[in-house]
Amino acid sequence: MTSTVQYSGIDMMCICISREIKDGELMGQGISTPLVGAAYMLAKLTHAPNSVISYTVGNLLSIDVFPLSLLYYEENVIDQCLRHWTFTGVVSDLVPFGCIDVEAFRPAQIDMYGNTNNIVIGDYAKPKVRLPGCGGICDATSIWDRIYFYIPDHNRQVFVEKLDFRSGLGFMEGQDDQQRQALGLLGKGPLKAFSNLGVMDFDEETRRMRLVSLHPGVTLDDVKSNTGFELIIPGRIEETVPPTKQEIDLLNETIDPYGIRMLESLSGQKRNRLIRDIIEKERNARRKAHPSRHAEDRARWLLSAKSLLS
Amino acid sequence: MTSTVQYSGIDMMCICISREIKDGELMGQGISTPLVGAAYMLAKLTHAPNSVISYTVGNLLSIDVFPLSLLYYEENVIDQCLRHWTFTGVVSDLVPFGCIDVEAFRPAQIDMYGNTNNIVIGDYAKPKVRLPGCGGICDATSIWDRIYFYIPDHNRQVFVEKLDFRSGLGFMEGQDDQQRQALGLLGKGPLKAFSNLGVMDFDEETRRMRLVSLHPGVTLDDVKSNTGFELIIPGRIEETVPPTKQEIDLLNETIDPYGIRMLESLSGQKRNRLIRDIIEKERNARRKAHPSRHAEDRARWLLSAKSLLS
Amino acid sequence: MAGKTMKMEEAVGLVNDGDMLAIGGYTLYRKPMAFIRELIRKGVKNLTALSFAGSVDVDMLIGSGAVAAVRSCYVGMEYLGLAPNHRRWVESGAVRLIEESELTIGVGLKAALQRAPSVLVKQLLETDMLKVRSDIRISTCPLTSQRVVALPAIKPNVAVIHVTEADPFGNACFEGNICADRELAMVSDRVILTAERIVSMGELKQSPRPVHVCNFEVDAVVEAPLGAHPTSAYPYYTFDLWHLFDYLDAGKSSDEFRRYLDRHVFQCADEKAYVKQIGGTAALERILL
Amino acid sequence: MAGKTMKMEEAVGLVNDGDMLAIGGYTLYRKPMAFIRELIRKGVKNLTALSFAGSVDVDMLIGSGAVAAVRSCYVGMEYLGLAPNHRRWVESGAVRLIEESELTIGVGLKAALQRAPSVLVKQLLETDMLKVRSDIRISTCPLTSQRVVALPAIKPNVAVIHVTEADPFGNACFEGNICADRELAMVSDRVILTAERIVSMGELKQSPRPVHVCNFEVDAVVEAPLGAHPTSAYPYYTFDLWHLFDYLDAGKSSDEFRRYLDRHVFQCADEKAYVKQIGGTAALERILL
Repeated sequence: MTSTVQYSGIDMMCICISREIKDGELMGQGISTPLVGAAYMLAKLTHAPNSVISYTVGNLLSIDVFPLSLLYYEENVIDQCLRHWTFTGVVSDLVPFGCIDVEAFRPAQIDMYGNTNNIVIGDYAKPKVRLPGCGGICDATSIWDRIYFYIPDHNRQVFVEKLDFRSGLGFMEGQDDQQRQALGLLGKGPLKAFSNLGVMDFDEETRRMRLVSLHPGVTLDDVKSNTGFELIIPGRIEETVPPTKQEIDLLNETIDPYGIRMLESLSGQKRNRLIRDIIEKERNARRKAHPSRHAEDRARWLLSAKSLLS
Repeated sequence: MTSTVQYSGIDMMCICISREIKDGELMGQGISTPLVGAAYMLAKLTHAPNSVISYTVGNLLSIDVFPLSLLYYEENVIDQCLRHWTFTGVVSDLVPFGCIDVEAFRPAQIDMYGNTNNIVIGDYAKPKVRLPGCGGICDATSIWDRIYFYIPDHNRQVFVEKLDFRSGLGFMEGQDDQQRQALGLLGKGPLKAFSNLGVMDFDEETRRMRLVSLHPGVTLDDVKSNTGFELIIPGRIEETVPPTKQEIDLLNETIDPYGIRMLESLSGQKRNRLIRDIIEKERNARRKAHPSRHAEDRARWLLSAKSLLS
Repeated sequence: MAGKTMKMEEAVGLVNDGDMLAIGGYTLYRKPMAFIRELIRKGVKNLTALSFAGSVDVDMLIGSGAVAAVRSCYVGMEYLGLAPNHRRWVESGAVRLIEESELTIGVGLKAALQRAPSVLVKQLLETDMLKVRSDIRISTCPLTSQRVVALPAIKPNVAVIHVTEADPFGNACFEGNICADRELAMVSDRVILTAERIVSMGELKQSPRPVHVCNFEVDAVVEAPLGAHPTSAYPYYTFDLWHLFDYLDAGKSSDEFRRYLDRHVFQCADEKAYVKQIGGTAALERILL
Repeated sequence: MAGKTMKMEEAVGLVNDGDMLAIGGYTLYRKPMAFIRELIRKGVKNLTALSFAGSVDVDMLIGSGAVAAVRSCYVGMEYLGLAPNHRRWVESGAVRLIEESELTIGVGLKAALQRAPSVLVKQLLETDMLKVRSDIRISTCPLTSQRVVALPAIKPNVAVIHVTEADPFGNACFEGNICADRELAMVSDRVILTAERIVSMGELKQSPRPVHVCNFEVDAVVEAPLGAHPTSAYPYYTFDLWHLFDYLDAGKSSDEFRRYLDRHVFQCADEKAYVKQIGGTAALERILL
């Protein structure tokens, strides 16, 4: 008897990231990256029970597993917090020192050397699209040794020949470790990129992006035709180890029953419909009794708010 | 009917410092300076009810009044804490910025320009006495605008012609504001020095120390003969406004019933006898029921400690 | 009450045209939105909006024409997508962006607290960030001769921070997303707190939440229940995604956004009217925690 | 237990001759004294003792001959007076003092965390501190040309921190005097925790005290009830002034201090024997909170 495991490209990426986390490590999660949060919890529930995560939301460290949520994420992370921090403390002490062992960033553009852009599409002075900004990507990529990327939609708009702006440091134009040191760089450069099509790393000599494995069902041509630069294709291409039933069950049942990680691959009306659907479900589930250490406090606040506002 | 107010030189200094604190200000307290803590609480109970203090012990901010204690000071300040901090945070964020409005330091040596020494007596390389160190005095004196000193024993060993080491910045050799700025200094230099004999400030022209007032009962000659450099003596010398009955009662009854502030003027066997006397009294007072939020916690710890150690 | 308490319309008087205005909170969390709405009513101009990470706060200020420059490392609506006014005004060149990273803001504020004019870091080397920030320079460490980047200290003129509880003197607590708010309160020339509740000092000290801002840092305390709407105020309410969808729809064009501002800001005399406009406290059941 | 728990004699193995050893706590508060006694038993040499503010911790290490240099801005016994061994060994030149201020340690550790080789400050100018620290230099701000002082980053080889509760994995809590311990745990190559109690991760999370150190920072966790004696461990016990008077008496001469070490360190096989030597748990009633 065999059981078929159903999974998406998002699941495959999430699982790839999860497998990179070693036990006892500290993972970082940036703004609005539920896939990374899910990857952490999956690692925690499988091979890395002592790992810790630094959540941007809440500015805190956590060691717990709780389902992803849109409406109640802030509440969940704060209520489950292991250790409080401030955002200034995280970005000036914790992040620079490289206490964070693993982080996976999502670039808007990436080139063959793993340099990335989250600033603008088009000319900086007159951009076609102004993106939100680089957050901490430029900080981390110049000094860390374990940088990963994930790209939910592997296409030529993301995998580009030339970046419109280099806000994240990869291997520049292919400089080696010695040249990096001479430039004063502390980090060793990025390790891997995971997309919905496959896994890429960087060739030790040229520092150019190299295909490592194709996800099950993806062809070499799918990757080549969707990459805007020449990818190094090794003689032997593996198939990415597919998700196990345990991994998928954990994602679907324990970690992300609402499918919030899927937002990483959607935009526009599709994304909005999914969000509206999820928040209605979450709200309805919440209407049932919700035990909370804040109950008294909230009652006092609500009374005051209502009296002041009506 | 008149009532005589009994007070010590320590009390007079404490009250002088207290009177400098304006309402709503933040005061800093360094290591082992109960007189400064008492001055804060006195200001709080009289003219500055909204002032705040940064205690080195506990690394925290406090707005409460509780009696000085030797054995239970740490517990008192932590249990009454308004806002927690870390010592690194205090010294790298709070102190440099000058959030702290008032601080009174106790120098081992001070010269006519208000430069101070808390490092060594004698030659630095081969000192006669190695002192504990400068703590934060050299940090604060170069950038703050409101520096006070207190000297419990006004004598020629403290008020010296030449410092053995300049660990706290005063007016150097009398440089004016413009010269200070040219040197890159941010602070304006110290304001006043309080001793058991009188109050001194610094002449606006020469920046040399100047007598302002003599404490009641002290003669000009007492001060002159106990100062190792030439003090500027103005034409008119005030008498320091003596302590009021309210101030002394607050110190003796509410703020420091055990007389811990007196330790600032004692050394050797006298100091040790007073300490031994106080801690026995404190311990006996504590034997009575002591309500605490830590009771359960402590019981658990004690059980564990006893079982592991016996 | 007394102390430093004042009405919202007085408190916005602490913000002047041309100020660097630091906005507390983080993306969709604990943003001082009631204050921002009042600032728009007042018609302040040429602000430099400093937001560690901005969303509807920065975006609404931009869309009202109050902002000359944005100083941030992220302005966006999290998983809801791009911030529409921010995008439109920056793309057209009408708003200048001072490109920051998490580090450049974090250590820039810390440097200002240390009263250091600059701070040396190893980050940002070989990125284009240096090309668009002429005030950041490559330099040499005076002790080790290492190649470093010198970042400027950041000192805002005025900061506005939304807190859960404040006492009338300016002591205030909140929990969870502390963001850069402790530093902003310390370092800014003027500091305004808007608070879900104003409580006595005694009640504040009994709060389960830590005190992060103290009276000596604060110039004004304004009572503003639901003052973070449509962003969140843990542990009382979460962000109002339903309202944010409407906001994003309105943001699609300048005309449409003007109508949003008319409806939610200009035609509301105050926050009581704003809450009535969005359906009253009853309609907010969906965001209560 | 398992995890990273080990016995005291194993944990001191993480300290090597010549290390820069950072000692947590502050003057008479939460000093890892049990660890220091075991370090003396082991006979480690040539340490650079980094203590934000030191007292009996640094003094005892010096008096045992383990220390080549002290890196601190204060070593003293608070209102009990000077630290006797520190005074004697520094005055004779047998121990070198690396003169620090609160700021130079605080921002030096922060700079190491930021991986910056140095940090520019406005403090210390025109003081003699610059004359006795050749590794601190006057420099020029690369952005403003202001006169500044460049301080070196500080990165200890090993840190030892006494906590109230730790779980076997290295998560730990304490309260009040946080000192520099959060930074020391992050920045040091090796980190040892000694703990009043080792508890489960679940119990730790329920603790009323905040977690300040996390497992990924920690190499060893050692159970050490009363391990801060004669310094304090809030909220369990205060410092033992009665014992400290004896210590200071013994510190008056090298011979006398040798006898103190014999009695309290060398002749005690372990901490159980030490506690017995000082009168057993019953005699400690005077310090219990």
